[in-house]
Amino acid sequence: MVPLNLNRAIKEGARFVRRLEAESGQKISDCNQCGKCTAGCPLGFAMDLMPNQVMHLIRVGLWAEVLESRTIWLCSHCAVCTTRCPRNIDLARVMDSLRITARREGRIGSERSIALFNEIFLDSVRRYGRAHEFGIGLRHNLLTRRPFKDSDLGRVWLRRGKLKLGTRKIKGAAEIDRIFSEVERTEDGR
Amino acid sequence: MLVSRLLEYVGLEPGRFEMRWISASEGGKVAETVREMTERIRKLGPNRKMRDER
Amino acid sequence: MPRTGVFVCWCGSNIGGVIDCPETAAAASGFPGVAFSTDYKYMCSEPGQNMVIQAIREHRLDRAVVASCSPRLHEETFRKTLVRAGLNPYMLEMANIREHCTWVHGADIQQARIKAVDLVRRAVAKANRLEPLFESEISVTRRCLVIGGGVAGIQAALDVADAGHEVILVEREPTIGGNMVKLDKTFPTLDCSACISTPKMVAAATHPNIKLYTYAEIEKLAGYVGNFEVTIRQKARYVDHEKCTGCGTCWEKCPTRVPSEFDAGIGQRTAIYIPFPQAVPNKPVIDREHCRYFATGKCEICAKLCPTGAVDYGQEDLVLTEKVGAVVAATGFGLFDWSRVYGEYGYGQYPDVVTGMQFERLVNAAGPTGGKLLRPSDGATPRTVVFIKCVGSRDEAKGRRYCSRICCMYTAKHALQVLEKVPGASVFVFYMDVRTAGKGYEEFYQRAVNNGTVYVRGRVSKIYQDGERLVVRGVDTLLGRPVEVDADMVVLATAVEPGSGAAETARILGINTDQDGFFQEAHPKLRPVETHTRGVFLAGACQAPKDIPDTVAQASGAAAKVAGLLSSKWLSTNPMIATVNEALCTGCFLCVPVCSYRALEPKKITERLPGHPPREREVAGVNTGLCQGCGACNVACRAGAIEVRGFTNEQLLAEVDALCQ
Amino acid sequence: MKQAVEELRRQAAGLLKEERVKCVIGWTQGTDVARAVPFFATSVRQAARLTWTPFCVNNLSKYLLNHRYDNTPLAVVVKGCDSRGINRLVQDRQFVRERVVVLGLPCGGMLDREKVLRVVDPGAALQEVEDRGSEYMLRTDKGEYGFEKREALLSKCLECEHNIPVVSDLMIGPQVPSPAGSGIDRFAGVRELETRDPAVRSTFWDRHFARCLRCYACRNVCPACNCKECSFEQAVPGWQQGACWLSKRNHPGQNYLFHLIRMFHVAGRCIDCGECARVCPVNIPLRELYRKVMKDAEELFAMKTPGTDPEEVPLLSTYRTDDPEEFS
Repeated sequence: MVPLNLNRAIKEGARFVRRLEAESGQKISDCNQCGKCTAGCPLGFAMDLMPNQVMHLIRVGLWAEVLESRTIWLCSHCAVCTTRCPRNIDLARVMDSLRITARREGRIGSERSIALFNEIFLDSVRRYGRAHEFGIGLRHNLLTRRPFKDSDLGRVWLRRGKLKLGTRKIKGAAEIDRIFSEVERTEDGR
Repeated sequence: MLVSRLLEYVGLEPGRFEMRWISASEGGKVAETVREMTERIRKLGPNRKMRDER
Repeated sequence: MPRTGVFVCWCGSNIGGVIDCPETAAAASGFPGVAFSTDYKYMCSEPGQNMVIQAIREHRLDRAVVASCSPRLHEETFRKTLVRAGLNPYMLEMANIREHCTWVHGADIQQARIKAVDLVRRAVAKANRLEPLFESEISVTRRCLVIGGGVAGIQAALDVADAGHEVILVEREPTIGGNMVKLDKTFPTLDCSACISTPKMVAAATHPNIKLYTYAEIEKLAGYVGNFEVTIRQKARYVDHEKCTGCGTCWEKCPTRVPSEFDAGIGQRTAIYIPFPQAVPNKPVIDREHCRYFATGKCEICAKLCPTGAVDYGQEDLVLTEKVGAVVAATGFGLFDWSRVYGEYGYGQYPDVVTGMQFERLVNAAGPTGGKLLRPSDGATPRTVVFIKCVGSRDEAKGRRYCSRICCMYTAKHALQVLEKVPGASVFVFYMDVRTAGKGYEEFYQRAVNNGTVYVRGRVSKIYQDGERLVVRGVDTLLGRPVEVDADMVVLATAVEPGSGAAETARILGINTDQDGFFQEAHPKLRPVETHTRGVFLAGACQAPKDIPDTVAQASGAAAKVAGLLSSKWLSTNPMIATVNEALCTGCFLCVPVCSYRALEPKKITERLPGHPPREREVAGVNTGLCQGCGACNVACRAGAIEVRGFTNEQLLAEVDALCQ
Repeated sequence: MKQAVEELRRQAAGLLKEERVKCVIGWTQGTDVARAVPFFATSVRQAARLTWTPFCVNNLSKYLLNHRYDNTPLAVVVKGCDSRGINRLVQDRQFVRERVVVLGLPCGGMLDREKVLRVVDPGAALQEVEDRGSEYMLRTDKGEYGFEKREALLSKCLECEHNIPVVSDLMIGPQVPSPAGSGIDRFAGVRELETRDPAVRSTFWDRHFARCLRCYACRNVCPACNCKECSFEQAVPGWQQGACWLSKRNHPGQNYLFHLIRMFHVAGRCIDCGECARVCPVNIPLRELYRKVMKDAEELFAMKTPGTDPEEVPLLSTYRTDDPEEFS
């Protein structure tokens, strides 16, 4: 393995760290690598980078590896890490910020479908003011080219009335739309 | 070394005599050594050569 | 026939919870010599002790066996109990049925019961053969010798002197102050080291109770607790300190320049010199090895310029003796010479790879750079500084297996100093663990991290020069990858080791060293400032690596012990020591070299045998002040003339026989 | 050897006449042809009875102990092997070297009395002995007898290490070549026994120690055994009532202990004069026991034969940090 040049990596990563710290409000160097976040993470078994490794990689300037990892998308923001961190780092927020950055920079790697799901979900919320589950499922299946995924389950749910084919907009649709526009405006302003 | 060699020379089984450096703080080593030695001596059986006849 | 009392203690549930104490006591009542036997919940408690006293009186007991805890804990307690009951305190034997039995055999109660009875039988067998022993008294010279004038020695000397006793403080360097005064700042408060140590140096030098010998070494320590005689060699300074005013003309004009020991080799000094401007005494010595006059017979500049005519090339070493009652060894530490073994760090060939001590001098306002952090090779300001911890420490292959304890903290301090002195600098610290056990230490380390120090967990395997920069190749084990840092300067936290001459000092003082060469304390927890040689105490890093707070604390501890010892004019001696049967002694004196305490010496006796005229001959004599009762002589004596009181062959064989029944 | 005998008598007479010594400890002709016995010459007349033959086996250095605490000036005659005993006693500080005049005799080896008596009539009177290098010529009133040294010397002489005394004030008689064969392995006997099967070795010593009479002759003759009172005989009240290292009973186990303890009391101090084995009435090969330790000590600690050097320190009383260790 070619040695990592630490001076260069840290120097080059400094801007990223600054921005991430600003966005998440967390100080990356606070982490002392005790690993309690990883020890408690319910999704750790599926992650390619452990939560504490995420922190360390950012610290030494290897943020690109973090943005392309599955971990930031597998994180379900359950916040076990946050509540247990002895240094009071809100790691769940850091993960959130990382997802936002990844999406913004178009650096979504292997976990494309999770990002896609998020987009379809938000689209549904924007359109109807609520999650139209059938529509979200169908769109996600079509766009990930697996049209019949979960169709057995879908049939049962439909029959029992747990899944509705159509939906209706909520009352305050205009407000919802305003929220979305506002968010978009602030994001662009960065 | 001289003792163990001599004892073997006069016909005692090797292992009847042993010397170890153990500091007062090495309790585990004492226990281990005594256990080993006891097991070994038990296997060798009683020493018939130097019966105490006082 | 002896009348032995057996007292089995429950120690609450410690013993009573495992074995059946009344049953043990009942078994003991059948042993030969046992006139009374009982048990009680807490034998060491007041009612317990009273019970012992009452039993002794009622049953006319003349000796006692207490079956309880380790004699280290309560032997003294029960000896006093016996005295209160009117018996000789040494008519007591303890059976340790707690540490030796119930604590270790709790899982096998049946066996524990048998063993407890065996242990009591052994103790009874010995007790039956005990004889009263009597303490004797020796006089005490109420003065103290302190060896080493570092912070430990100074503190100990000041504390003993303040307690009202005279102190002889001996330092081998031309100034007192030791290692501490070389430091720039001290963690975790960042006090200026000189500001807190130089006043102490002056206080020691001017204290009416302290007699200071600098540039002097101890050559011999004879005698024993309360009555030592120390031989001190005052090395020739070639400057008459009576005449010298310390004006400084000589060292300003001296033409010779040699690397300064005080500046860890990175600065220079003259051949006639004071180690640093605030030296105590503030008067120079001539380094004969480098002096131009001593080498060529010409020069004499210092002698010509000295306004008081204090330079005296003919001065010779002076050997003098002092009588003292106690000794404090405070000889400090040395630093591991990394350049001999660390080829991967360049064997000391790269000028910008420096040690922590050199770094101290580089950032010290009184150092060769006036406190500016400049790298040695070209005087440039280093922008990237890499610190490597555990150079020699925790390295069994090349250095020493132990942790040097101070490096984590001073490296954090160095990191902060770099960040403070060089704005925008990058600081990397390669570490295996960060150990910050001390008041305010972890906070201090966090401060270094928060201020931007990058701590990299992993060791450095190689440093090499690449043009102007040093490439530090290491690993980040949290990353699991090898890493490299381009550095302007590398600072090595070299291991703390026993000071040069520690082995010799130990030999002179007759004290032991541990496997790493540090002085051995009498007990790691309960007697940390005493040695096995009575009257010789330890202070500071000569005992183990130590930071300043611990050093000062131990020094005051040693001083308290000394003050306690010197508080009385008389001292009682331990009677459980070797005794020579003069009729059997052939005078071969093979016992003399085996005695670590030098307690045996030839003595003339006049022997009268029936049918012969009285004749004079030499036998071994035991110095009751020196003998510690270790028994080495007992073993060495073929004639069987030496016995240790309280551990005679008869007593020991009786114990063995009792156990083998 | 005639010349040496004459010189010995002359020197002894001189020492006594000038009163430099009160007594010259030497040998005189014994009751049969092949026997010389210790003799204490206290007058010029008695000095004429001193002799030097290949039967002067006794190590006389031990007799010095009789006067260890008085200041009687003495002279003692020693062979090479006996001379190590002088160093032994000086190191053990049993007397001051200056007080004793040591008369050294270069020795061509001692003849085995048994072998000689097989050929020579015990009643014959020994007239003269001639050392011809490889053989001894014995002239008696009943004829002349030649003895090949290789055939008739004591086995210890064939392994001789110092045939010239290592310490002496006066060397008497001409130098003679060492009787030791060239390339002799001094420890051949020990080595042979070492290679035997452990069980065989065990029976070997069982058999020998079972015969021991506990007569203590080995101890009494030994210059390394110079305690005032032997630890096997100390009669401290209480000790005998069950608290002694060893009983006085003649029993194989106790005999083992006796010999092994004595072994360790002389380990590193035994000068290998072979007197113990010679005086043993039941022929226990004690030399092979003591030489076992001597051999191991030589191999492990490069120990010289004790007594060779007056400055040496007994092996078991010293310690070096680089000593080999088998234990940890």
